[in-house]
Amino acid sequence: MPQTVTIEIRRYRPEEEAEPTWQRYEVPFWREWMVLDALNYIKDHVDGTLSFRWSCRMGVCGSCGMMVNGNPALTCATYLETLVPGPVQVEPLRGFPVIRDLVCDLTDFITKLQRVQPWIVRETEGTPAQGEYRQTPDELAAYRPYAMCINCLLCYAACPIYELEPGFLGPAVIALAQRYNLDSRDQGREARMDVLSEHDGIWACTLVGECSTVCPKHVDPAGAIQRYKLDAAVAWVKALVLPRSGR
Amino acid sequence: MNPAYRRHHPKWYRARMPIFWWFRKAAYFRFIARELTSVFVAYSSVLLLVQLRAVAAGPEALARFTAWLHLRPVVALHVVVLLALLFHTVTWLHLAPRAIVIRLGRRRVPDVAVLLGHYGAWLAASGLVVWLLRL
Amino acid sequence: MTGRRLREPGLWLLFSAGGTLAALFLPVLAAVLWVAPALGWLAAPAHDVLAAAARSVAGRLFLTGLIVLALFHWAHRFRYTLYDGLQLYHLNQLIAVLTYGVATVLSVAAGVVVWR
Amino acid sequence: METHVHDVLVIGGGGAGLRAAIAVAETDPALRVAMVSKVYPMRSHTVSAEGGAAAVIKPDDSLDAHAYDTISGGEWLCDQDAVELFVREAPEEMLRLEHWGCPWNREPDGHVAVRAFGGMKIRRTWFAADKTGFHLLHALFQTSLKYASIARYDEWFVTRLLVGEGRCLGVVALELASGEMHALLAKAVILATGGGGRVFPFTTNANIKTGDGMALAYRAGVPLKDMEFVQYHPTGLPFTGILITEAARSEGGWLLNKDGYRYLQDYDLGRPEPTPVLRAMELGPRDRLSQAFVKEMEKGRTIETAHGHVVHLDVRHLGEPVIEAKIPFVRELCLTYEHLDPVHELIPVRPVVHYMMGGVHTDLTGATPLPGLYAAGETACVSINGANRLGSNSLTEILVFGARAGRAAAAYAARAPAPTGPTRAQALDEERRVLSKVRGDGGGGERVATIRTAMQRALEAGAGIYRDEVGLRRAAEGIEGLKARAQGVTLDDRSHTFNTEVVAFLELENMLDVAEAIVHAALVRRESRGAHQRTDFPARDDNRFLAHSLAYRSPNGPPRVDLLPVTITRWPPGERVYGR
Repeated sequence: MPQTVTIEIRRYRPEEEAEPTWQRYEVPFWREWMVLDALNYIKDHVDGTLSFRWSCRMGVCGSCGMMVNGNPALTCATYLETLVPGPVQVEPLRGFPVIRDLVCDLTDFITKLQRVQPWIVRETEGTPAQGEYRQTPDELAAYRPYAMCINCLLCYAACPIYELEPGFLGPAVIALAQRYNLDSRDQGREARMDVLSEHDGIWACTLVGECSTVCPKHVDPAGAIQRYKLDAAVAWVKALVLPRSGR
Repeated sequence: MNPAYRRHHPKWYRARMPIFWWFRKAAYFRFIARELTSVFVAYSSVLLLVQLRAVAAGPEALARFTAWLHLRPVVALHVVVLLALLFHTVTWLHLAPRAIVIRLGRRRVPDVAVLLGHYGAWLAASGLVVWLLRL
Repeated sequence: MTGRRLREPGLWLLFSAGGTLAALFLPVLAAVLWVAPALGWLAAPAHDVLAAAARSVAGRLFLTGLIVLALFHWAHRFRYTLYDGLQLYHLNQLIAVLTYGVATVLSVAAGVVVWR
Repeated sequence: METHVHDVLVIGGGGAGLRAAIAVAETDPALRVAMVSKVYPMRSHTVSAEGGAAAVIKPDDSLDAHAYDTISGGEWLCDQDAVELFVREAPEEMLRLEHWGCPWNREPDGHVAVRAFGGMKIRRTWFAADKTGFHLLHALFQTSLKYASIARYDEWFVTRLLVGEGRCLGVVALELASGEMHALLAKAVILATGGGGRVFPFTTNANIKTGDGMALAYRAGVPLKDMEFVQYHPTGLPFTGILITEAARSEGGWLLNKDGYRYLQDYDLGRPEPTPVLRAMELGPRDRLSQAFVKEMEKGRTIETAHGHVVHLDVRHLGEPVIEAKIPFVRELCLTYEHLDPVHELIPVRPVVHYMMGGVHTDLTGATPLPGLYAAGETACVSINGANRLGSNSLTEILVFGARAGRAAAAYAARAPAPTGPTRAQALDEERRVLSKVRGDGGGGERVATIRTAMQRALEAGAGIYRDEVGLRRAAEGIEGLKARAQGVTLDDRSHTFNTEVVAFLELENMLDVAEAIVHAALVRRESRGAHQRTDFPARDDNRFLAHSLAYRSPNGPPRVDLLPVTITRWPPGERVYGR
């Protein structure tokens, strides 16, 4: 086992430089360390100017997603040990504008998330006095996998289509829309269809499938999109055959 | 100093996607290869059409077509076509469980079962063709 | 957007149906019609067998479906490959007209050949 | 410097902040409410809560039973009027969250399921597998997106409260992306910034939990209440401090010492039974379990590892189906962070700083003594948690008191006059202070991390699970010295764009204030109660200390600590009995 490991970080300092550059750091190597521990070591002891986001360091807050050796990963859950002898390359998530160093701009995701109405839509809202909306364990299981999304955006960084077509809603947003579509308590499927069935919704996806491969929570956004395409196509045929029924 | 930078209005950086982005990662290359199998699918359709025309024109025309099939470069091409078609089939069948959710009563049929079902269908289709053509 | 919403699901259905038929039938057809006989592994199917199969109503329906849908499968996939793979966004309309156009023309040809 | 005007500001985007913002929006859609958070709301630490949220819903349960468990669990330091109100409003809040889409686990008939939890005599903990906080936060955040009146300032770090005319008039905040300081004016401000577990070296708490709201209030003259009560969770993973939820024990997990012996039976927590017994053994309260660990270590019956002493949590006998259905995240965390599978292996665990019972002093509506300033959630101390919080009460607390603070702030904002007064001068003053730090003026070459580490060591040494006068004095002196040294910090980072180093420095200042309040409140409380154990005063002393401590900041020197009697309604102080 090596004593130290080289970390190469894609730096971008907008006040000083127009293009990102690479910077090398030498850090101690410990078996217990995640990539994030190495970044924190640099920040605390070597170079306080390095900027990156992190918080829970237990793989659930979704802050610390970065490109590690070219692959999107949660740095708090990626062992340095798996990457030695290195050098280990760390870059900001692909596909997003870079604000500074490893920090990228997430505004686009938040805006798109709001567009698909990621909340329970009801014709009439229940009151607490009426008790809970009943939902069987099977009905829960139907949408629960899609509810596991932590918004870490690794799927966006893995998706070449998002990088090519920044208008694309993207994997996580569509998976979250499906999360509500498939929730037995929700009645907002129709309302979400307008946004989802645009070209920049599901149809831009060509099923590269990398979003599902990199998802740390096994959400399978690619599957969500495929399922929605099938549903939308079936609805389209129905509307063609029975033009008067519903929409 | 970055000339494009203005205080309080930082210049954010957007990397440009290279034209040959699909060389960046094995998975992206596999994706493009999968998409390009469609060219071989189209070629097969056209070739099938040509063969049907030969069949309709009579045994001599079909014999000429078959002779062409035996040319070395043509054989090589068709081996490649066959491999591409197989690649198409395998990738296509593996994508199927992603889109199709089958429920039996209250339980969701596991993806493996859906996948095996598709392989079964492939086997049956192939058997059917072989049987119909009396081979 | 309404136009897009009307087109996309239909094109996707053609693409999917074509992809499925191609996946199930094309490898075996390519093997027994073109590759195996040329390599001497199998005898080529006899003319009368092929002619009978191609002339039956079921055979004609199947062949039309397979060829037409496989062509639209190609058109759709190839369109997106050019569009995303080579980043030809400015040629979006042209690519769509060319790919689906070629598929349509060849489909008409297929109809003529199969049903003549 | 830009000024933004709103009616209500919510500082913090976690569970309490989101619930408060929604409450404001629902109370009066005309009110301009804005949420200011140093991270995107879905990154907030609520996301890490695992086990569940308590509320009476089942027919075998009663509000009084929930109240009694809470009050005895808090060793009679809870304000009983607050607890009564809390248990009464809890079910309604939980049902509302259900209507907002939280994916609660269900019974086969479609009703929500409940599980047992530590210190609770009846099963009443609602749960979404063992990611309850995650689901709760995302359900709240996504629901908040539907209210058009909620504006958000994501990744803005509040550095100061604006105070004038005897009331709170807004805040000053640093916009991280641009490095620009802004004044945000409002009639009412709600602090919902969570706790400050990061003042300790070994904690389940996320990096962002630096006691910001507590420090903001403290510096504005608002007292911090019961700060000496710091909860150690008995089961954290060694090295990382990652939480292994109490649900692992409520589903039947055992705590074993190095001999494989269920040692809790030696600490007046009942007899070991093969299946979990409520309010006994592994389902005892967190303070007692963490203290038992220390005693067990002193007897030499724990396991020594490279990362300190541990005991074992054994869930193997539950079997894979139960583990996958009820505590899948425990398995995921063990596999990722310990390279072990709890289905077949023992989980090494040790006590870890988890929660602060204390916080900004508020009344039942979330109002602080400073008019216009409200607080809710872990930042606040209402108080319902007393000397020891019961697991699964905190998620419910953020809903109940987040909503109450939101409604009260909305009502106050509706009648309060628009903010006027000395805000501009204060804001400019604060802008100068922060930006001069970025410029590197007057630094003495100290590094943030050096002082932070020293502070964490001082607190762990002096104010850990067991404390005494000597250790606390030493910690107090240490913190005082570090506060002086912190002024000598020089930043490496002189840029405006997303300067995380200046944020780390400002957080360090906040943590030092919180640490000071913890140590001085602990010095004043010369008794042992709940999570505050003084080896020099091992007994509870209801005559002198059936009272809250209130720490007031002094500009120079240690804080003044006053005592405020506890509100007792129906449950006179008694013995805490577990397992018998």
